[in-house]
Amino acid sequence: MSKRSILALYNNFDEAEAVVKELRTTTIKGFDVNDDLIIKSPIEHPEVEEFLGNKPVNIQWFTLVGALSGGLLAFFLIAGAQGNFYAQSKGGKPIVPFPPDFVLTYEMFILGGVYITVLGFLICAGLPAKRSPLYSAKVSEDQIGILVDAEESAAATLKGIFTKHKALEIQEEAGK
Amino acid sequence: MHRFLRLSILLVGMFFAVGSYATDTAPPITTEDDLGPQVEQPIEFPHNRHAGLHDPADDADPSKPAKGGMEINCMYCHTYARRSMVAGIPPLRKCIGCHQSIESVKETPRIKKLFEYWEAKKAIPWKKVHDLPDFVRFNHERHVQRFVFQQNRPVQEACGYCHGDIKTMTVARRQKPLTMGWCASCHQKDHLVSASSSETSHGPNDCFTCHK
Amino acid sequence: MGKDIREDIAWAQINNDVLKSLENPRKLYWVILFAAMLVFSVGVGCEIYQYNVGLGAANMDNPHMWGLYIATFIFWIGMSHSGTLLSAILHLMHADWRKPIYRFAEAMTTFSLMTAGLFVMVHLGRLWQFYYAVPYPSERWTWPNFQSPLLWDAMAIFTYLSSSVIFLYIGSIPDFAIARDNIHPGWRKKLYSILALGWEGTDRQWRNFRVTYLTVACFLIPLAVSVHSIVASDFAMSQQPGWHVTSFPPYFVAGALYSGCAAIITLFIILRYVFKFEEYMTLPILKKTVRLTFAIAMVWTYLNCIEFTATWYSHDQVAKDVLIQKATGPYAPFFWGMIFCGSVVPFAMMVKKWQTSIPVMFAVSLLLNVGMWLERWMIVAPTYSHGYYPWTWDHNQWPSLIQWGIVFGSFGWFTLLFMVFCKIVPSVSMYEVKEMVYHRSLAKKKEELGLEGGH
Amino acid sequence: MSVSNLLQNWSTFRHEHPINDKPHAEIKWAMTIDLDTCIGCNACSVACYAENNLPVVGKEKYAHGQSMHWIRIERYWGETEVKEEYDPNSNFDMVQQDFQADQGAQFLPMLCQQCEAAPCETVCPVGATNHTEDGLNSQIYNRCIGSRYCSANCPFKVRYFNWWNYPEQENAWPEPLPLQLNPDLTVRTKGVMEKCTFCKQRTYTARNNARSEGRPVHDGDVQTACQQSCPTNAISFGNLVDPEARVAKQWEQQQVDLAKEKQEKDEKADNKLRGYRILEELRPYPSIMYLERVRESAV
Amino acid sequence: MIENGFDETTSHSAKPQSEGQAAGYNRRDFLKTLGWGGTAVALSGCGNTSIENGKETVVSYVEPTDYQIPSIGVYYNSTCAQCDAGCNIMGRVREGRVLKLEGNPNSPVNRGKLCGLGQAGVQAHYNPDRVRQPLLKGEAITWDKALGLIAEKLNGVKGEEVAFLTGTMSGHVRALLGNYMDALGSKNHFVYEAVSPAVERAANKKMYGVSMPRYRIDKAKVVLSFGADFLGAWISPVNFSQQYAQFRKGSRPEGRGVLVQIEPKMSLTGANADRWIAARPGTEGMLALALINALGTAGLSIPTDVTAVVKDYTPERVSLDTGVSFEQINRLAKLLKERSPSLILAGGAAEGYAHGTQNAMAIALLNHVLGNVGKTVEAAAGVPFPQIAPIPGSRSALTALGNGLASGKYKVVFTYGANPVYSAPAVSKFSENFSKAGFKVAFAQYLDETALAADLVLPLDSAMEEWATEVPEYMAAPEGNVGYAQLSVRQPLMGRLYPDTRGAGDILLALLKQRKADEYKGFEDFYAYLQSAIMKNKAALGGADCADDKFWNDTLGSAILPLKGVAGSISAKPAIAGFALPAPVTADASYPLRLIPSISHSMRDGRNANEPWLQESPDPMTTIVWDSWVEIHPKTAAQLGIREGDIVEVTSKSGSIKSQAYLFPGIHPDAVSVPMGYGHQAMGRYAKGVGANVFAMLDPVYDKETGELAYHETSVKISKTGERIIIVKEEGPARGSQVGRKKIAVKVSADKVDLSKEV
Repeated sequence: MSKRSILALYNNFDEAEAVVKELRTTTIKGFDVNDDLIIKSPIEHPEVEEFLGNKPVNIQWFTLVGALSGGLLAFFLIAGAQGNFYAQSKGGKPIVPFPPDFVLTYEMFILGGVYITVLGFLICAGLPAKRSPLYSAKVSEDQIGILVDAEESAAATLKGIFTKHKALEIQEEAGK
Repeated sequence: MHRFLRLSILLVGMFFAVGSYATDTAPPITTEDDLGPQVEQPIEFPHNRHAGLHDPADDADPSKPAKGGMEINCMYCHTYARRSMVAGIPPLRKCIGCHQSIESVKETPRIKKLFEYWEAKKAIPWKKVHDLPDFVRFNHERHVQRFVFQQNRPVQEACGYCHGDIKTMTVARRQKPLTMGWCASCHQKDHLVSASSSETSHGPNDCFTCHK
Repeated sequence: MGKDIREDIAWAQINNDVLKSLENPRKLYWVILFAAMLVFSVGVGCEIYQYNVGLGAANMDNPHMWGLYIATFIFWIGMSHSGTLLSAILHLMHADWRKPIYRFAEAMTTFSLMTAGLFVMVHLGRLWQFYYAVPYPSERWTWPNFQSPLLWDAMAIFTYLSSSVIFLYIGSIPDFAIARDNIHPGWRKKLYSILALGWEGTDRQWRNFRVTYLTVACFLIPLAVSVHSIVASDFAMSQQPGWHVTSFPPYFVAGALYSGCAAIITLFIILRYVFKFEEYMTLPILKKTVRLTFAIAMVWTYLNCIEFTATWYSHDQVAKDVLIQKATGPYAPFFWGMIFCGSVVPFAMMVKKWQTSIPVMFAVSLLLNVGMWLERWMIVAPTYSHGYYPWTWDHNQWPSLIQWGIVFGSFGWFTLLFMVFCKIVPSVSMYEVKEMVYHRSLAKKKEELGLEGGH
Repeated sequence: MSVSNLLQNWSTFRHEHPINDKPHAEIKWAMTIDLDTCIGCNACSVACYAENNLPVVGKEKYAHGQSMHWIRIERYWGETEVKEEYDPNSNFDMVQQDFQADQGAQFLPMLCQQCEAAPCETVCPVGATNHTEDGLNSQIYNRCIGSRYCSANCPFKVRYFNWWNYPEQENAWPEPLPLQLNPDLTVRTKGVMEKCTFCKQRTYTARNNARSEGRPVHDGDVQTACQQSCPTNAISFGNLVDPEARVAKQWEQQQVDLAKEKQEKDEKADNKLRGYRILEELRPYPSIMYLERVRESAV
Repeated sequence: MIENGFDETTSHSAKPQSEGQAAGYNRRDFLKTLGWGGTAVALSGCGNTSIENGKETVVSYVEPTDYQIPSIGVYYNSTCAQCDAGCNIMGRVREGRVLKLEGNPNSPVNRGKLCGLGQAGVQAHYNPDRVRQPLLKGEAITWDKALGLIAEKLNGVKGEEVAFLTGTMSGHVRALLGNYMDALGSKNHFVYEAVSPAVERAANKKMYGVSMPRYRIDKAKVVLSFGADFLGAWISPVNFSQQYAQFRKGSRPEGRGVLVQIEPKMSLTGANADRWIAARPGTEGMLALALINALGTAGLSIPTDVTAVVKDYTPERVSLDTGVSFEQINRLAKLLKERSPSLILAGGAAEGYAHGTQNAMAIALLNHVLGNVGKTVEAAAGVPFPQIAPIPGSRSALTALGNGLASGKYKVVFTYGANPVYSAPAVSKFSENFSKAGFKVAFAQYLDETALAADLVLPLDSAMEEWATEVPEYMAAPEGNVGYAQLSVRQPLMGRLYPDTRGAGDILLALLKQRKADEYKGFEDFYAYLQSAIMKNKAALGGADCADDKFWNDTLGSAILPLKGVAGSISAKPAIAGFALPAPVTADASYPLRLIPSISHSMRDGRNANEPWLQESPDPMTTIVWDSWVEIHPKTAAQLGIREGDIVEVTSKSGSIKSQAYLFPGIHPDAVSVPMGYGHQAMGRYAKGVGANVFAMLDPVYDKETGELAYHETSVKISKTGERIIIVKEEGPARGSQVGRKKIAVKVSADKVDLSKEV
């Protein structure tokens, strides 16, 4: 059973929204709106999420883990280093003094947070990745792309829907 | 979701790995004997022959060249070690003192060379084997006093701590890392104050001790 | 007041205009680039000399242990704060007029931090041993001294620099994708392909992108505040009269935002001309920036007064002496220069006509920066020449040409990096300008609809 | 050592060594300088040059404030009452006219005060300056990267920076002068901070010898170079912990407490003691006590 | 440096140097091994921290020596040669090189202490500008040739045509020189010191019967010093400083002593005085006599003959002449009367006048009146061997030599330890006269001005290399041993740095061998001569029951030979003639100021100017380094419109110098002061061209009784040149003002502290 990917380009969000609505209501074999539909747009567009339905974003968990482990790592690393630094006796100050360690912990808290958040972003957004073959430079300019994966047999139906909504261009390619 | 769980485990693991590595960087006190580079010396002095352990097999036939050593105390030749910062290379006179009456080896190339230096009254240009950077001042006297005289450790063990198993070498080679961390690891350990008491103390740990 | 941006710019036009800046800027670009290179190479020459003969070449002495290097270091650290202000703070506040100008402000952050980092190095007596200050497990079994504010500095700057680079990069990914798609094949296309990380603008990417960008922005704000207050603690944590002041951290932060904003105005004007960004870097945006700068200038002036009055009314006679010495001694011209440039010149920004006058604002922003540089020098130097111990006073110290050379070289280095950056990375955020245009046009449409509906 | 060590010894690491809760156990080197017998002859300073391999920097560098004397002799004049209130607006050329010479001048040898809570120690980014077991403020040349923060934070300005490469490029010791250099301590090169060490090469030798002989360090076992040369014995140096040491007796007699920033005797109206420490109120807890200069009022 | 430098060389006090060389001394190795012991610049280059194997060589001894352990410093005793005080020193020697000089604790002279000048002796030894070979008109020649040349030049020259100019001499080198002069048949040994207490000797001789009594500052309750800078540069400063330390002790039975200094320019001693009084220059003697008057008024019984002499000098009159207030004179008299014993000293600042001897005698009279003679002024013992007793130098010797040279009397002139070409006043035209001598030989360690003017320069050993003995002129004694005298031994502390230098004794011996080969052929070198000379008198030197070897080793071990001194006797009754103290001169309108050439405590007469430590050691009073200066009172300066750092020209009738002005409150408003010892034209890299030479501009006025140059009799005028510089000095712009910081240098009145219980 072979699969087929189809990309359709639209002029604006309203048209794209209409397409998605139609796809949602139509039953097509081997095509699920939630899994097989990808919208490509040149700008970030909160409305896209609305008509696509809520999809979870998990980056905040990375942030939490990163910031906490960054902070903890910093404190233990620094306190440990101070404890193990061969004879680091500073006049009138304890060997493990809190105020400077807190400053550094604070910095590492942020550093850990930022690094791991970005790591999370790459993982969650699936980057870096190879560009899918069905990509149009128009998307980075001003057009909205709708990419669907469906079974070979459903291709025609999908194309029909796309053309119906005045797709500017339709590309297709056989999947694996 | 599994992906995120895996990631958390990975991150926590990373944290502990880095943390415990970083806070636990003490190099092990006893290192693998990592033989330092072979240093070309003007005379290939056989430490094993002089300081090495006696081989009972040698007693059987004195005419054959001996295989074992003579168990000479390190400080017999390196005489300054117990009273000065530096151990000192023995003066030429010391070598001659014994060798002029040891007829059996007098014609060997090494001893011939030794006598050449002696006759020219020229010091032998030995190469440094345990050469610390110039700003490090290791005090032989303190260590010998502490470990040999106060703690009654065998000389070869005390010296071998830093100089390695010299008695098995011909020309000495550096076996120990001699890095600061390596020195420090020993200084942080508690050592018996003397052979008779169970009191312990660790080495001095201020920088001035070695850096002057 | 005009519009921040025209609503009817075609999106393709935006791509076109911005990408053109990567290809053919005005001739002035090359002039600036080569001038910067020249100045930078003078600085490099001076540094090589100083490295070889020792820091005596800078003509510092006992007690003038720190010279222009530290002053300029603070200056550059300060300058970095504006990028964060524009991109992070205003982002959180949904001030969309920031969109055309935040990219270069962020680049400024990155490069001024890199310049500041250079000064840490230049300042060191034994540059070749700088790695002793890096905390890593070594065979020496030693660590840096975590109690030293300098180390906090290093840590904060490292965090800030790496976070800023990440922030800048993350924010540019969609633009790299645009550049990748539109630039003709060659090494640049390959570069953009790599930098774009395969960005396609899918809904998943955008979704995660938004959260990440917001999160990092949230981190950056406290970070920026901490960085400059830590730099302030280099002084405030010490015991010297004139430095041991509790108001230093907020004072430094305000000063940082101030000099950063002034620098943004300068670069705004330069970029607008050099890259023909008149459509995007519009005068209304300039006006907003100018007003923001004026507000910060007043905060800074206020904090300045706080510092002086606090010293004046305290019982610390020595600190008072230092202050008086600053205002009346050999440093008086510089001190009053700082007051003039920092507190008087900004009033020019109150004049409505001048707020959008390019030449006036260019001059004013340069003067502000001179004032802020003088401020840093006036923090560092006078305390040395008039410390606790009268025997060691020294009023004859003057930086050598080598020292000046390196300081000027740093301006070349910064400009060089910045100009090269602008030639490689789109210095106006295309996707965000599109968003801005989109939202404005929606709003306009709504307005029109509303108006129609009203009829 | 490891994290477990950190947790085990947590309370130790929180000790505020050496001030307050953990005084020096065996040795605390300290000094007393009697300003009444100090005649300002500079013998101590020359002795320091000889002992500690200090470079002679020459006129030009001296003019730039780059001299390297670890101990400097400061000369003060009596000032008239009118001028006690410092007027920063006055021209310094004029200040001198109010100097009084009829009771002679005052000399004050200024060297590193080996502070117990040294402002320099906490700020060094690489930990090149620390407190030693013997209460010295150590400066480790080979660790120093030359950030000069220590000197910036020193209220006495007694730290000296190697602005130039004196041994090599500046040729501070043309042949055969290098033969005079003391091999017991390193010759510093450019980019390194240095300062008085209370002749560490001597104190450590004395300490080592005493340990080898299994005895404590006695008073008189070690003299600093400046103390040794001082023609009027104005400098005494020794172990403050040893009650038999002259220094300890002097501190005791003068009622100067190392760990206090304000001495009780100074509060008393009938204080007849002349021991004091310079800039004590900044709380560095200096290890050098000065004895006030005395002048006979009958003449 | 871990395996530290050790080499096979030894410099070994108990053996002659030649033996040391025989024992495998190899100069090349010596330098090589020492090189990395000393110059190892540990932080060089990139601060390499890695461990290197086999990159460096360690050189061991060929033969071990039981007295020298590598890395451990050994102290050898010797005698300082930096000034004439004759301090006993010990040198720290490690791996065959001397590192540092310290005082010998067993010495009664300096009691283990050493001044900065003395410590700089190692820099004289390791000085990069030393003469390394015999030089004939600048060309290096061999010793054989040099000695041959001297023999040739002396050939046919009559004894009286040879002159030998030296500095102060004593000990066996002096004896040998005496023998040489005898062998030449010459009596022309001139002993010259540019700065010497010659006037004082003459006055002392008259007033006490001895020329150099022993002063007991430590016993006195009050010291009243008329310009004697005994803490700085006067006679035996380290000894006096030690006494001063005792004198200032509150816990002493006598209580803390009071020091009053009377001098026109504040010296180091003046800076330490409880009261510093600037009397008008030249009126010191008058002031002393007025004090006697005032003491009489205060109730002290004054012998009638004294009263007769001093009656004209009433405090009222003298107060006008000296500018010291009447009250001040009475206060001083009261103090002197109440606190006895006191000690009155007269030094250079009171003696440098045409009536200098008179001044000094008047001051000494005060000691008699106060009954100090015998209490704080003791007779010192003399050495029992007159041929090694010190011949004190004087300035008049140079005048005599100069006159002889001018008349062309001297064909061959030797100089040793003196630099007259530098330190003679320009008007005496010494260098011109010097060039008239046919053949001039300079024994020299540096190519100084005199050596450059000489035909033949013989390179001398440094004081760390040579053998010599010395008898200090001022004989300090251990407590309670009045009849003590000593012979100090100077011995090599290390091997010669340069093979071609010789000790003065060796050269003289070689010269003597040219004349009396038979008598001296038994002595291989000066060491042999010295040893035999001392061993011959072993019994007299207190070694009667000591084995020869032990005695010799002990002598070298301590480097001090205590002698049974010839007791001197001090006369309780001075010969009082009438004093003719001139009224203070009214200033010449064209030269209104008095020039006071001051003796800087480290530069002295300039012979040590090439030692960089001394150049960089700030002058204690002005804190100026590396230059000379003109001290002007701020009031005078204000009148002349001079500010600090102005380059001023100081002009006398005999010459002028230019130097930087320094406003100095410790100087009489009618005087300006310039330090001596600067302004060398030659000598070496550290001395040449530094500052201005004040000797050159002195007026030729002489003390009427001794013929000494009257140093303080030069009148000058001062003018601005228009140039201004920033003075290179240690003090900052606050100039020793503490500006409100009360706890830096604190001064307290004696009645406000309790000194009696101090530790």
